[in-house]
Order: sequence, then C-alpha cells, then structure tokens
Amino acid sequence: MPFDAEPPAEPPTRSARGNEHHLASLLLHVRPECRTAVRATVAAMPGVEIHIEQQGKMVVTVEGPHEGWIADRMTSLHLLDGVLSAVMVFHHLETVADTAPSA
Amino acid sequence: MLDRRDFIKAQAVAAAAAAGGIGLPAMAQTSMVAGEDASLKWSKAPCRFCGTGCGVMVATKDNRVVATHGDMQAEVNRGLNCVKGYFLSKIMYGKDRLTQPLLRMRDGQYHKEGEFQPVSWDRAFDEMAKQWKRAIKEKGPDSVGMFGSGQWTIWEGYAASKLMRGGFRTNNLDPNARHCMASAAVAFIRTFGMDEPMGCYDDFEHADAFVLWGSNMAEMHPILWTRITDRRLAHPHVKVAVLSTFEHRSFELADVPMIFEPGTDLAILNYIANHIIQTGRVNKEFVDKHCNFRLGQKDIGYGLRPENVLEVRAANAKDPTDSKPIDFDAFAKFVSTYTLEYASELTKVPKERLLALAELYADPKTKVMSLWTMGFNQHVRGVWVNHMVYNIHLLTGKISEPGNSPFSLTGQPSACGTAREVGTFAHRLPADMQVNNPTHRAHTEEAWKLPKDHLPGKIGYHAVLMDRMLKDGKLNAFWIMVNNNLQAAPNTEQETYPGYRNPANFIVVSDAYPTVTASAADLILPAAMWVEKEGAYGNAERRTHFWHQLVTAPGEARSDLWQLMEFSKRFTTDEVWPKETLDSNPAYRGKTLFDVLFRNGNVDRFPVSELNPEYQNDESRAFGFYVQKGLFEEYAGFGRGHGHDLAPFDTYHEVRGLRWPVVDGKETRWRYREGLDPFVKAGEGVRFYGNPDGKANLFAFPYEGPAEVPDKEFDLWLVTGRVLEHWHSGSMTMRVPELYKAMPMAMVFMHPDDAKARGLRRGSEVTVASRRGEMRTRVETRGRNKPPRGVVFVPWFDSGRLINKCTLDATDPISKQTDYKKCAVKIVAV
Amino acid sequence: MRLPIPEFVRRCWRTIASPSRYLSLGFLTLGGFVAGVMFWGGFNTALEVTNTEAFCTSCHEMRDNVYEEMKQTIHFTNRSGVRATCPDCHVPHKWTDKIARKMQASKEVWGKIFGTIDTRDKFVAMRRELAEHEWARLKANNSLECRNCHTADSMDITKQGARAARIHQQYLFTGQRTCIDCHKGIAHRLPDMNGVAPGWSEASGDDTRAPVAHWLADRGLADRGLTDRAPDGR
Amino acid sequence: MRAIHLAILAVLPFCVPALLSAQSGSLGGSQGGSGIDAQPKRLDDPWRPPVNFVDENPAPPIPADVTDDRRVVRNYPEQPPVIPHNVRDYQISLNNNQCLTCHSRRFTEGSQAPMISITHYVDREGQTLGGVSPRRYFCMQCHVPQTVAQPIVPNTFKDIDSLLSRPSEGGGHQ
Repeated sequence: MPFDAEPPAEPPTRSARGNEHHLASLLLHVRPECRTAVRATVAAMPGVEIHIEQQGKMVVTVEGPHEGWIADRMTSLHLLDGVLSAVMVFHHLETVADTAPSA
Repeated sequence: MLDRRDFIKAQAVAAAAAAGGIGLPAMAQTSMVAGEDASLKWSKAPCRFCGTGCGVMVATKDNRVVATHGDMQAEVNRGLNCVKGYFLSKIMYGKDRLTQPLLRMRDGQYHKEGEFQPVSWDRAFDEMAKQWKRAIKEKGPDSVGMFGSGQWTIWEGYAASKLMRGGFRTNNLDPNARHCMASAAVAFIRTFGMDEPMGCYDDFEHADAFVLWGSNMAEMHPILWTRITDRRLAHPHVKVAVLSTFEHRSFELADVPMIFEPGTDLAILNYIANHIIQTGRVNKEFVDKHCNFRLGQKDIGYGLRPENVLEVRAANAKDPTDSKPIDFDAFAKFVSTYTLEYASELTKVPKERLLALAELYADPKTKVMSLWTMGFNQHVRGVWVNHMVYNIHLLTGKISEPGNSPFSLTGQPSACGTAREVGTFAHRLPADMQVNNPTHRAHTEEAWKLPKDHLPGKIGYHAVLMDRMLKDGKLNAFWIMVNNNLQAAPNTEQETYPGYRNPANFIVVSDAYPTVTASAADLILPAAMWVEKEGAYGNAERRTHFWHQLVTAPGEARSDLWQLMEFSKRFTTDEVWPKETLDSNPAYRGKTLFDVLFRNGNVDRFPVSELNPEYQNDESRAFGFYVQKGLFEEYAGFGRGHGHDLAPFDTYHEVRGLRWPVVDGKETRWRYREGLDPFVKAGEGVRFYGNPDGKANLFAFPYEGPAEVPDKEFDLWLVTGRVLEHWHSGSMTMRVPELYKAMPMAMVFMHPDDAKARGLRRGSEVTVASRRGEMRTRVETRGRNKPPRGVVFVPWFDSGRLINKCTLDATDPISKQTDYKKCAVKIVAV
Repeated sequence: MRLPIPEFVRRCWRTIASPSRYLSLGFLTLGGFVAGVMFWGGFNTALEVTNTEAFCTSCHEMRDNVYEEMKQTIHFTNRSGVRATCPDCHVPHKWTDKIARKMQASKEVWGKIFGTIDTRDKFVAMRRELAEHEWARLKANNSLECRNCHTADSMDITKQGARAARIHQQYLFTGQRTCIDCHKGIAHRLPDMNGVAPGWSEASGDDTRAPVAHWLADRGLADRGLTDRAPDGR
Repeated sequence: MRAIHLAILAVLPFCVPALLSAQSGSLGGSQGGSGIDAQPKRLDDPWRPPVNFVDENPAPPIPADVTDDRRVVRNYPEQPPVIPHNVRDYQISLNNNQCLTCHSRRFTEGSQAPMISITHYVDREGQTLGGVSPRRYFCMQCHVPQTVAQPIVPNTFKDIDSLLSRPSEGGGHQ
C-alpha cells in the first residue's frame, strides 16, 4: 500500500475534515556529517519541530490534522539524505470526542 | 488547548528522548513544557505480569505512576505491550490496597475465630514470632513453612531461602511456581543436567515452524505471539502448528490446527519420534556423539494421597523417578508401536494433520521451535511429556542453534529468576544445586557463612503436600507471600481451606490486596508491590532485568524483603538452632537470625552511599546498607564460573536485562554450542555440559491415561486456564476498570451442542460440579474459546467463582506439579 | 444436413404417436393426471426433504464444517431466537431458481461421493472457491435470500448504529451495493480474503478478483504470500 | 467529584451487595477512627461476592457489551483505546482481518472509522512500512471491547491532568 507520492501541503492546523489533532514524536538517527543539512531541511517542513539534537540523534515532533499527514512527514524524514532511521516513539490523537465528558 | 498541546508535546519529546537514551537538557525541558511541574520522570522496569519479561517505561510524578508504555529499547518487546502491560499504571491503585497489618482478634487478643483488626507491625510480628516459636518448640523446624512465588524479586526469594533453610533450618519452602513449571524444571535437569532453555527469544526470528504444544500464546504470551505473527505473516514459508484440547485464539494463526483428546499428547510425541526413526531422518552423528538413551519407570501413579486407590494400585508410585540405560535400537523399538494409525485413533486428530506435524520435525531443512507452558507442565505426566519433546529435538539434532529450539515458556515474571535460579523450591539451592546433596549443602553453608552441617538435607513439603500437611496438622505456622493459593491450589475445598482454618495452625498472608487467601488467614501483612521497591526479575529466556523503586508504598505497606529481614530480627540462634551446633560454633551464640543471615559481612557489604540518589530505596534506608546489592552479589557468587554467571549488580540498572551466562560482559543467547556459548570449548561442537559426560538424556516413556476421566455421571472434561486480560488470579487486573470490564467474570466455555443437550444456552446459570466441590457460573457458547463436545473450559481468575473447588489434586509424581487440565465434572442448571 | 435416425428410435416414436388401441380415452386422461400428481407430489416432497437443515447436515462435510461454524454466529444464536437454517440463505425461494440451484448442488453431492472434500483440510482448501460461488450468486440476485428476511424498506435506521445507518443510506438505499458486498462471512468463517475489498471501499464495485493490496505491510506478502501458500487448516 | 465517580456511585447499589462495603469498609481508611460499627469489620466481605470461601455464590448475568460507539478518554496518551462497538463474529485469522477492513488507512474514507495509529506501521527494527506491521496483526491483544459491568473495586489512579489539578477540557477526565 504505497503512500501518496507528495505530502499534502496543508498547514499543521485543524483541518476542515475532522476535529482531530495528531502529534507524534520521532527519534532520528542522523549521519553526523549531514547534521546541518538535515537540520535545515527538517526545520523547513511545516508542522515539524526539532527539540533535541545530541550525538547523532534528533528528537522531532510532527503535528498535523490526520494520520496520513503524520505518516507522510515521517516518510519524507525517513527518505532524507543523511537520516539513517526515523522511529516513531509516541503518537497522540486529540479530538473533540477525546475531551468530552466520558461518564 | 495550547496548554494541553504543549504538555502533550513535552511528553512526546520526553518519551522519544528516553527511548533514544538521550538525557533531557534542562534548557530544552523548560522551553517546551507548559509549566515546570508538567515534567515527567521516565524510568525503565520490567512488566509485572507474565514470564515474557517485557520492558516498560514508567512515568512518575509527585510520587505516583501516571503513565506506562512499551520500552522501545527492550529487546523482548521493542515498544509493544499487551493490554495488561499497557494498564500497568493502574494496578497499584485499587481502592482496597492493604495499608495496615490485620490480625484476627477477640477481646484484644489474637483469636483464630476472631475478626480482623488493624494492628501495628510490632504487634503483628510479636504474635507471629510467638506462633513460630511455639511450633518449632513443640514439633521441630518442619512444623513451619513458607509458600512463596515466582513473583518475588530475586533478592526476596533469596532472602526467604536463607531465612527458611539457614535460619529456621527447614526446607519447607516452595513457590507457587510449583503449580506452574516444576515439570519443565525437573525435565531440564534430568535431560541436560541444567535448568532453563538453551535457546532464547531470538529463535522467533529464525524458525521456519512453530509448534504450540497446548500453549495459547495469543492470550497468555501476547508479545511473544506478536513475534511469531510477525515471522509467520512476513515469511510465507513459515508454518504454525497449534495443538490443544480445545480451540482458542492461537488457532487464528494456525496452518496445522489440532484438537486432541486430553492427555494423549504423549502418544503424538512418541508417534513423531517413531516417524523420524521410520523415515530415516535421525541425525545419527548428533545422536551418537551427544545423546544417551534411558528407559523410564512406568505406572507411577498420580501424586494423590498415598492411601488413594490409584496410588495403591500403581506399581511404581513409590519410586517414580527410576530409569535404566538402553541403546538407540531399544528406544526405536519402544516407540515403534506408536504408528500414525494408533496415534490418530487415540487422539482423534486426522492422520493428515499428524503427518504434517511430524514432517515439521522430521524435515532436516525446517528449523522448528516447540513452545509449551501449562498444557505440558500441568499434566500428570508433565515430566514425561517434557522429556518427549526433547527426544524429538535431540533425535534430529534440532537444538541449541538459532531457530531450532525446544522452548519452555513461563507464567510468572520471575519463575526462572527467582523460583528456579535462586532455588526457592523445597528441593533446591541456588544455581541448580539440591538440598539432599551434602556437597551442595556444604558449598552453600560456606557461601552463607553458616556452621558446617547446619543446613537440613531432607526435602521439604511441596505445594500440594503443604496443603495436605496443614490439613493434617503437621505444618502449623505458615507464611504465604505474593500469591493467592486458596484461589490457585487444586481441590481447595477439600484440601486447602481446611488447613488454613485448622485451629492448630497460624496462617500469615503478605499481599497488596485482600485476596481470597488473605480472607482465610489469621494475620494479613500489607505488601509493597512492583515499582514501590527496587527489584529484579528473571524471564523465560534467562534474562535478568532490574528496576528502581519509583514511588512509595501506601500507608504502612512494606516490601516482602523488608518483612522477611525484619522478621528475622525476632529470633535468636539460641531459640531456633540446636544446642550442639551452638556448642561447637559458639561464635553464633546470642545473635539474631538477622545478624547471622543478613549482617554476615556479605549482605551488608555495600553502604547506602552507593544508592542512586535519584531513586528511593526504603529497605536500604531502613537497614542501613544497600540491601539489594548485598543480597544479589552474595547470590551471584553461586553461579559465577559455573555457567550461571551474572553480571555485576550495577550493570543491570543500566541495561534492559542480560541473558546469563554473562561472561566478559557478553550475554549468551544459545547455550551448549561452540561459538555461541563460552563454556563450550573449541572443537567440542556441542556439549551439554550440565551432565558430567556432556551428553543429553533421551527417555522412553509410554502413553498412560489421566487420573480421572469423564464417566456417566461426571460426563465432561474440565480444563482450567487463563484469559488475556487477567493474570495472577486477577488480584491486580480485576482492579483495573478497563480490564475488569473487558472480562468481568469467569464463565464456563462449552460447545453449543453440549449446552443444548442439557437444556442450557448462552447465559444460563449453572453449577459446575465435580466429586470434590462445585461453583456457580454462566454458560458461554460463543466466546473466544471453543471447546469440542465433551470438554469445558473455565478460567480461574475470578475470586467470585472458584473453579479450583472442582479440580483434582493429582500431580505429576516426579515434579509434584498439579494437573489442572484434566478432571471430570458435570454441569447442571441452577 | 440431415442426420440418419436409428431404426429403433423411429419404431418407438411410431408406437407413442399412434392412438391407443386398448385403453379408453377417459382412463388415459384420468390416469395421466393421477400419475402426474403422484409424480409431481413425489418430486416436490423429495425436493422439500432436500430443503431441510436435517438433510443438509446429514453428510459430515456440511455438519462438521459449515454447520459447525455457524453455531457460534448471530444467525444461529441471537436475542429473539429466530434463526436461519441452511436453505434460508442458500436455496432460492422461487421455483425456477430453486431448480437451477439444485442442479448446481448435485455437483456438491458429486464432491461427497467422490471424496473431493472429505477432510477438513480439503474443505479449507476449497473454501475460497465455494464462497465465491455463493457471493456471485447473491450478488447476481441482489442478495435475494438476505432480503427474504431483511428488507431495506423495513429498516428503522434510528435503531441502527450510527455507522451502519450511514453506510446503509449511502450504499444500500441508493442501490450502489447489495447486502453481500459488505456482509461476507456472517454465518461461516471467511476464506482467504486477499484481494476482496470490503463493500464500503471504492474498489468493491469491481470484479472481486481485482487487485486490492493486502492490509498488511508489503514484505512480499501480497504478491507471493497469501495467494499461493498452502491453505490454513481452519 | 468527577462525572465518572458519580456514575460509579450511581450504579453502586445495583451491582453487588459487596459494594456497600466497598464504600464503607475500606480497611485502611475507616478502621482507625470508628471501631464501634454495629457489625465488626470482616475482611472477607468488602471486596467481592464470596462472603466466605465456603459460601455458595450465585453468578450474576453475563453483562452486555458496550456498543455506543463513543470514544472513551484514555488514562494517558500511550494507552491503547478500548473498543466502543460490537465485535461479535468479527474474524481475525490468517485469512482475514476484519478490523482492518474499516480501520486501515485505505478503507477509512468509506467506513469513517478512526485510522489506526501510525505507530502500527513501524516494524520491530524501527523501520516504517507501507502498511500495517505484521506484528500488530492481532488487534485484540491490546484493544479490548468493554462490557457494562461496573468494577467492584474502584481504582484511584490519577492521570497527569488531575494530578496537576488542571481543569481538563470538558472536565471529563478520570
């Protein structure tokens, strides 16, 4: 099942499609010599933030309106030159239903 | 929204950082969290439930656990947990946690028929010590006993063993692991001379075929099941064979599913051995070099009380372990009667499936992993059936290499680490040594710095025998720790409960929650659990895994370790040791058991300054030295250099567990094979070095039937077991709302036609009755378990529906492990 | 082109075609009618017998496989106790369809007599093919046997789950899909569903064999894996 | 008091007689103060139906499944959500995974079901795959349906929001 070729260019806000907000954190292993280039590319991606960079590892969060968006970002991170691996550690979904009374 | 979103983001970053082993710089921390107080502290720990030994990350905040998730760095589970593991955060927070000692009292005094009243620890231990001293004085050291658990941490089990054997001088110490894998442990020692699997979980990624012998891994070992599922679905050539007496969730992945008549697995295994021999697929070179053959004793009875007619009638009930050497030809002749036709007729499994199964083993190109747990071990011929599976792996040489692996799974988180390696069985000492071996005892006395000839050589009471002895009034002071034996033991109404309420006995239960067992005790001690103490577990693949204390236990709850050590202060050597010992070793005179066992220069060797300042350690603070480290290092001395090598204490706090033997800092994944195991010398190829001759033993055993079979009145087989959502008698999981609501009640799973024949339907209230007792429940005809006609399945997690009132206390006569899988019941509408 | 007609056929025809010499017209008419009734009645009785669950499950292939699987499902055990029997779903109620189905069924009897599916493993290996026959039949008759009990007109969608109601409105009431498109495997275990898209997917309107990626990650699965592997034994 | 607690309290009287004592008989809490109850505290009645080991104990009816299709708030973000709908006769086997026919990425448009979390696309080695990782195939190892049964013993777990005394949006956090 292939991903869509191009990630959609939606901004990382709530989309009209649903009242969902997805947040994932990724652990990137980066070839040290490509660090600067990777950092620049990642910083330019909408909805993606670098939080920690240490010894060839980066902790990055990705935010977006749906899973596909996150998955696409993840794929593009994965395919970046100099990125050895991009592992998702955490994924959280926030919806209106999620915050409604549960009882 | 912004607030919460930032907070979640902070959590996401922290999780990723923890997974990557990155420390959070203070700057980064404050810049991304909503408020400083939102930061969580993530620490590693193993899961509290089954023997798989998954790693989890635990988040704490303000002395409470607030979240858990699968540890990405843990080799075992790589970020996954099962539903129980994902809810670990909530297991300590059931509203009815025990927080004070409770003693049965009347008019301010202890009274056997009194009501439970809260008392202080001092008052509790005073009464307990009084009862212990009374029993020892009146009837000697064998009138006291302790029933422990594979849920003890390693040092708790070790401290218990020291207290019972070295302190009270009795071997009446047994773990509830006796109910769980005693048969596996005994067969390991008899076959290889050493306990525990030669392979490891890495076999899952190497095998071409998986055979589940009675095991329902989909529910009982879900994370290992994910590894099989991964292998099976991603590699189409891989085959999964599932054998059971009823259909369950593991059949969902089965290429070769088989439902057999209860107890006939013995015949299937002998048929496979015969098939391998008849089709000329014996690995002759391997067998010649590495195997001995023996003919085992037959007609060995069923481990019932000796006066039972089945024991009287059995020719070799008194000497079930005997065997004599034979050669390969005699072995081949022995199994030659187990033809495909005979096996199929006896087991009711179609021939083509038996053949397909046999071929998985016989085909030299197929790497096969055999997996089993309670189906094999809780079996009146549990040791035999374990031997038989080794037979077929040894005949083909499919052993001790990646993917070829007979693998005994375990049910409790430290069944291997604590019950087996530490040796908390009635017959065992640390590092596979035995209490009835004088050399082993002498070695232990030396390591423990105890007088010569001090340790008792008589094998203690095993689990089922303890209950019988309590009932018969021969065991009078009894301490039950971390287990719920009144719910878990067989035939509880006839054999267990009477012993607890016997006026001659004083029963103490240490637990975190008020269990059925606690309710029948005389004194209840509130226990700290899981991350409320520093701990260590050993899982089924020989992995030793540590964790730190992360939160404080509620109220006055204390860890089992603290309880054991503190209680030992109540006894002096003069009170419990024989005069002769003290006369010839006057240095021990006047000391407390605490002094001789725990202040012996070994255990108290490490000062509290060695504690990690980031974590609490209530026991070490209480006793004034690093208790866990001292106990572990003394214990590890037993195995180092003997193939049980453990790494230094501090190493384990850094890593996600290591598989012993750990030699030169490197763990061992496959034992007994050159290049993989440092104890096999160059040029030896394979050496089963547990046995002096370096060879493994194959045993020839026949098929023998179960102790009780359905008849006209009790016309159904009863099989008991577990469900995915609940573990350890449900004492923790039934207190997690999500798990409770997923499976709130133990129902009787039966075939719709069996229900119809009795005028029943799904939801009917029924009595499940055996010759020994009965319980009431509801009928389930379309649940996850689908028994064939004539078989019913009832799980035992539900304290409201005690199915073990019905089960039979028949055991394997060699391992003394109960058969919970085969007895006869009837089912009638209420 | 004429084919030579054999002599004995001509003779027979002459006998039948010539008027009766010995029996009265009345007897012939009446007798013919009675014989017709008897023959017809017998045929229909026989047909009815073969239309009972008892008949279907009298051979072990049905009893031990499909019937056994059905006992767990909602069409066998449910709130009201109204249950479907084999012919309710598998035998058309209209006479012509019924006869057509019976002709097809004789092939299954052939399977019994000659042991094509005399073991569980053989049945399992045939499961996809057998299921596809039923799916195709129900697809072709717009799920007629389902609709004998469950009619779209009588559905109260307020009593349905929100998702079910929405999908019924979108697909069923508009005639875009028929029951079997979504409700496969409701009374028996499913065969290997590789390539079979669920009814609510855009692909399901096509040929059922149209390639639909397996849901699992493609680690060579969809191509070489699930289609040509040995059948599982369930 | 939170809504969930109110709900638990509301159903308490209907559940099991044992529940009465779950409120009054929590050993740790109440014993210190009032020792003069009419009935002495018994350890063996508060928590579960068998008042005594030897008592015969009627079985309550099998509780109905929760099928209201409402998402239930998670205790913490890492918790797998429970299944809020009926799963009767849903087959997951070598042949088919019925959960994924609605919840996999490809079919969510038609089904409008939540797509499974993308963590499910990561394999054991940490590589992201184009589809669901086979090790995640058996959904119900982690995601379980719920019945309407009410826990006999309440659980006092506090999520991070309540621990920080932060008014959680909607006020519904447990």
